[in-house]
Amino acid sequence: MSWSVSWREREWDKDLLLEMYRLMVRIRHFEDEGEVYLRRGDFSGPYHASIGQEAACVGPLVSLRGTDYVTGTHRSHGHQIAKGAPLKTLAAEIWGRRTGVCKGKGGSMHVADFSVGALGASALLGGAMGIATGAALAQKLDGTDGVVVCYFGDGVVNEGTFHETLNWAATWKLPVIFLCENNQYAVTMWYGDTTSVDVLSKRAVAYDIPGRTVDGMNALQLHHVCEEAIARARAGEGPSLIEAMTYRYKEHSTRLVMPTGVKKREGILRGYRESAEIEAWQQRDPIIVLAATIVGQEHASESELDRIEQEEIAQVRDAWQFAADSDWPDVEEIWTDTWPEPVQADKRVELI
Amino acid sequence: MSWSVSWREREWDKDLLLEMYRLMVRIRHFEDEGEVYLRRGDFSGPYHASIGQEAACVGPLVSLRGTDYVTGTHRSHGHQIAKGAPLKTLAAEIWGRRTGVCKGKGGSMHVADFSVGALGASALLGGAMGIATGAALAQKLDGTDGVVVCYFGDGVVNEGTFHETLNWAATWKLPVIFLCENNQYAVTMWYGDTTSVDVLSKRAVAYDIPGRTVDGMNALQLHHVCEEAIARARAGEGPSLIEAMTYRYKEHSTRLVMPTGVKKREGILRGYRESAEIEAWQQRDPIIVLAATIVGQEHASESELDRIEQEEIAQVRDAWQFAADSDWPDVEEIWTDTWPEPVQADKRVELI
Amino acid sequence: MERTDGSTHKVTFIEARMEAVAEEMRRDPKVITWGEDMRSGLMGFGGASLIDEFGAHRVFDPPISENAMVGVAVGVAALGYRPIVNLCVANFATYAFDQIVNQASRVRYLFGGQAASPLTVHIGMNTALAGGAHHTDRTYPMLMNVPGLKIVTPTTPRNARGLWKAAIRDDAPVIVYDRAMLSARKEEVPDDPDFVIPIGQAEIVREGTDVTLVSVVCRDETTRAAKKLAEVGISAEVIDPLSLVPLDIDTILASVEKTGRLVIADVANDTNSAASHIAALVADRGYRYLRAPIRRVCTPDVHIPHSRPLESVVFPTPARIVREVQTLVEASDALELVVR
Amino acid sequence: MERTDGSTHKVTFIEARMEAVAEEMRRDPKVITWGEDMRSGLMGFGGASLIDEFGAHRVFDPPISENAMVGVAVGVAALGYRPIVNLCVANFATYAFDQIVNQASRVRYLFGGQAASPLTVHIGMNTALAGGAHHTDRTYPMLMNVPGLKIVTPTTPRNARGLWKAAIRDDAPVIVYDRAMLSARKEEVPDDPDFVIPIGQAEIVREGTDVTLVSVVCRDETTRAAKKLAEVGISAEVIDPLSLVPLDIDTILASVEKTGRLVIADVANDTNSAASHIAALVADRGYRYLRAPIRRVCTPDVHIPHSRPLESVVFPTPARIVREVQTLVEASDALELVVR
Ligand SMILES: Cc1ncc(C[n+]2csc(CCOP(=O)(O)OP(=O)(O)O)c2C)c(N)n1
Ligand SMILES: Cc1ncc(C[n+]2csc(CCOP(=O)(O)OP(=O)(O)O)c2C)c(N)n1
Ligand SMILES: [Mg+2]
Ligand SMILES: [Mg+2]
Repeated sequence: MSWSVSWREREWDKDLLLEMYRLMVRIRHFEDEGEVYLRRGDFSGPYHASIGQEAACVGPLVSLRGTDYVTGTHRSHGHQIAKGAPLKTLAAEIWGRRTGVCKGKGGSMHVADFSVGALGASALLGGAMGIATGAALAQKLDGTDGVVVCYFGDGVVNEGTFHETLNWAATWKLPVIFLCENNQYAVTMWYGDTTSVDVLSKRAVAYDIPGRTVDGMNALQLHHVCEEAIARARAGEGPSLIEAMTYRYKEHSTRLVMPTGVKKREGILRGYRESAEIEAWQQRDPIIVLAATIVGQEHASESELDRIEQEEIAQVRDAWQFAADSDWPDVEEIWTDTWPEPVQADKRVELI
Repeated sequence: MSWSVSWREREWDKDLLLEMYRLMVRIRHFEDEGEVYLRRGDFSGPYHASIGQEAACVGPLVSLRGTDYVTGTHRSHGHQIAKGAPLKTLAAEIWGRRTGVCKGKGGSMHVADFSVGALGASALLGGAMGIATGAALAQKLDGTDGVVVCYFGDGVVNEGTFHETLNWAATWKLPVIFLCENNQYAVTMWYGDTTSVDVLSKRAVAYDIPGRTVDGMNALQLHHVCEEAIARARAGEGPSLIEAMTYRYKEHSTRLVMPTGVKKREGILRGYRESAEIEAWQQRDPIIVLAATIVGQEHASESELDRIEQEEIAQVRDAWQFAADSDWPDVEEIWTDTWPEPVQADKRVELI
Repeated sequence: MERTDGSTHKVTFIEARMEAVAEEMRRDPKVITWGEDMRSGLMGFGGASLIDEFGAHRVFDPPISENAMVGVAVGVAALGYRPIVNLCVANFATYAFDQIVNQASRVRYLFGGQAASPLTVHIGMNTALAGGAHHTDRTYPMLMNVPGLKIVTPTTPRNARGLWKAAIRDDAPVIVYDRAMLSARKEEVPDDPDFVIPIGQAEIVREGTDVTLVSVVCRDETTRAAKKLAEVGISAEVIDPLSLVPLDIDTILASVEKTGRLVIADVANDTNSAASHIAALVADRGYRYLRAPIRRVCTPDVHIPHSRPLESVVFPTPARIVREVQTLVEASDALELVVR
Repeated sequence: MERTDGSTHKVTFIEARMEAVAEEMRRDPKVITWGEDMRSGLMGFGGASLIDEFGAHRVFDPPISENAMVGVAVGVAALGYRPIVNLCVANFATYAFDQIVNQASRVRYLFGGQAASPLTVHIGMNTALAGGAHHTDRTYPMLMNVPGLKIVTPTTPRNARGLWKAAIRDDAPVIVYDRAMLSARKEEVPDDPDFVIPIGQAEIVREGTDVTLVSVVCRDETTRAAKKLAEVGISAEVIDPLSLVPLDIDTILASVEKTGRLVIADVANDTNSAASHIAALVADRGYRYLRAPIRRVCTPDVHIPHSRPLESVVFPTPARIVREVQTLVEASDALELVVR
């Protein structure tokens, strides 16, 4: 794929930059605020934060249309937000409230908001890649120029489903952007230890599609590259594979505590990464990097950015407060949605 | 992978050439002779002949040691023979006789002869690729320099298992030669219609291993290329992917009758290949090509080759006659080998 | 549901399937289909003529990637299509169990009803092929344990027609399991394009009074057994559930209430067969009707041999069913004599 | 089998598993193991210390490719190794059903006994995680239908120790299904390195006379229910099968002969649960012992909700088991009064 202008030379639109900034701070604060409730024990379940990966969430999705789609992973709060999902029903879903966008049935690992084109996350690795490919097939059959962004982690590239769906989308030139968030680790496993290529986007060659590895801490670079991939897809030229090099600051999931340092043992656990590594990545924090560009290129002042951040903090607080104030679902909800028809009264068992 | 001398310039050893020739005519006659009994209704089951693909069977396997392994596919009579399997127990197995190498339990699609290192065929696509990779892991753990040749068809390259096992073998540098017999079709589907690359060996790039596409009708070229891949594997340098371009002369399985010509309809069936295509490939018959080289380079005379062929015809006849003369297994055999312990008498049901 | 004129035509089992698919594609432009060798028509979907009529965008050969075949179906179904996926043979279908179990069956629930999942998956079963253990699985009991799936098992051209239409029209993911050996069986089927057999409705194939014989995907064997039993004076009521999920247990219970005895023939392996679950339901809700133990005639828990003489006796046969019923009836009659 | 001195030590469920694996690796150099996050020790296999003791060639993190994790195990096992594969969570394991069903279970048969298949596969189950339907499967009923596999279900540190050793030493592919919520449970276990619980042997957890309570992977719930029942004067005999394949049906039958009543609690989904098959076996071979219908207390046929208040009631609870038993005993007592 030959990307025309470099992202550095490009004339960036102020509104776009501010929108990216807004979405990225929204994600960061959303994740942080939710953790507070989680740690307090207000709600249960695994919670995988996108902190550190905000650019990878926003860069590809910020310019999508409402009629485009995204599919996600177990770490998908950020994808939802970047695709424009309302925060209240998202927070309520993670909490497991009746007001959740999935009625509290899915939770953190299965967020979906069809109203904004978010077709759902899979808590099983690569589980939504077939869905993304099918959604792209639907776009093609419908004759639209809609696209699908399919997120997955570095932990997915050795699953059979990665191969099957990339081949399918490539062979039929379906409009999918396969977006690998390479945050270096699958839980505690470094991708280099389990994967036969050093650069994941090399695998695009196996499907005869464009592949590109980009700095996933730099929203602008990523956005720029994705825009061309999206344009290709809209034009019927088929899928691309984009690898965003990024990093998760926190542990795999919020409540997990691992030793830091690859030789460090604590009980039965052994560390898998050094604190120096974490710090090095944090030096390149995607929000700070973007803010620096915005301010440096005089698109906006620091105080303007501050204002945006304050607005987002307020929004995020409201959202989690909404979740806190909502009720749990009726037990009745156990009996609906497994089949198109609710389980009939005489087929139910008394549960409580 | 840089193959040093070309196969054309190489000084071929006469014994090797004659051994290849012998094994190739053995395969061809074995397949033909078996078909006679099958068509007469003497035995049942699918029967997938390697006729036209003899070079792809023999080229990679002829120089393997007894301590090397091979894994196969639904079309594996030829692999067995090329690995040195005795013909009688093979024929008896295909027939379903008690004297079969698998006691008649496996049949044509599951031939295996552990005594010669043939670890078994899978009638499910790519089903033995994990086994091949595991066998290679065993070689590595045992510290031997043994290798495994893993056969599969062009119909397998889009299965998840292809991806998972190639990545695994590549990451750990396991001694496997992944040998794709690209006979152009998976039953009636041309590989180009379902596969995103035009040259299958390109997929090697995705695993950072050598990949090479060779003329699979030319036993010498294939042998030459495989020898280097095998040497690499023995030296601990890991797997290779080799695509042998070949052709099956007959229908997918012996009793299938398809219209010839891609526009031809007969009942509910439509043809998928032209007779001109079949004829063009037959022009390059692997046995004729090899014989021409042997005679042309004066390694042996036509009459010597004739003598070999006659010997093989006799052997093959004996083998099938042995199968014909053998008994069916006892019904008792239903109760053994599913578990390590035979099903106990009180757990059996009366079947007849 | 049938047309009032009740007109019929004669087709084979495989033609009944092909007609049903073609008619539903005609009726609903959202119905699309893929599977191996669709284009050449080899796999009994009438692919070649479907392409001629509906175009290559609605009928195609996918890459050979069973798991993605189902995954892509879930995605396209979420956006309003009604895909039919032919997975051909039960063993190939295990390659797709991830997407069947984890996605197809549960996206509706996971996303609180936002996603529909109206796909139909065809899984064929070979039981007389001498193909060996890689082509002879009968895995419907495995999928019966997965909530969210419906499972139907056509056994004649007529019910194939009715169940296929029901499956394609249903909003749940429906798995259609059938036996390849039925392909050439012929029967009159209703002309009515809206002839639908509701999913979850069993058929009483033959009425009887002495024993209830439930036949899970072995209707012919069971019917033949019932005829033999009639000759020795045992009147067997034969029930074909047609749907395994949801299961019409009421029809079975009503029959057992009448006969007092239950034998279930099932072509699946014995442990955790559909027969097991039917037995469990009757041992619970039909306990008071029972005058005898519940017997199951299944394939034993062994792999299927290639060798024909072995393969031909490993699946349930009419003889085995007859023997089981006879022993049961005689033993329980004797017992009742003693008790009375 | 236990050492005569009968000495014991106290460990958690997870430690019992780790010890058993380590001891078997010490005993047999052919035992090797892999699974996600083995090196960091996260997944409860004690990987970090195993690597220290046995080296990185016998204990490793594989590529995340579940189907290949099992496929490679089948290959290495065919050449004399005894691999243990940790598939971690039941839902991940469906990714590997192809290789479990098609290869691991049947290479021995297919090749007429030439191939051994001595692998052990660990499949964990989450039932209190609020993880939603992608992390809460309980799929042992599906694999029970597959001939050639053995399936064990440890429920305490002691039986985990004994069953893990049995599994690793067995020449069949053995699937070990356990529940993650047991991890921290503590108990005295025998020191004896040869303490093995034979596969196919049930345990009578508590003796009783009024009802047999079989507990499939929900021993705690069942035991608590039995205690509650004792308070209201119902004496329940609790049986933990420990192995589902082969199943020790004789122990269950002997109990039902004594009690006349059977209730089976099973954490799997109701349709085609292990409970179904146990009920079917008793409805056949134990029919004459029964004084009441056979009841099953399972997870209903629905997907598992994320929301905690819903998740916490969807799996079998002691309260549900108590209620079921009480109703059954009272109803059948009443019935007997009428009959007598
Ligand atoms: C099929 C499957 N196998 C294993 C897991 C367990 N698991 C959950 S998250 C995870 C790591 C995923 O890594 P990656 O894809 O890089 O995503 P990240 O967590 O880094 O965002 C694993 C192995 C799973 N959820 N599904
Ligand atoms: C998992 C699986 N899917 C589908 C099939 C059906 N099938 C049997 S052979 C075959 C074609 C295989 O083509 P290829 O791999 O090119 O081998 P060839 O027959 O050409 O030698 C197919 C699709 C199968 N056996 N296993
Ligand atoms: Mg990662
Ligand atoms: Mg081919």
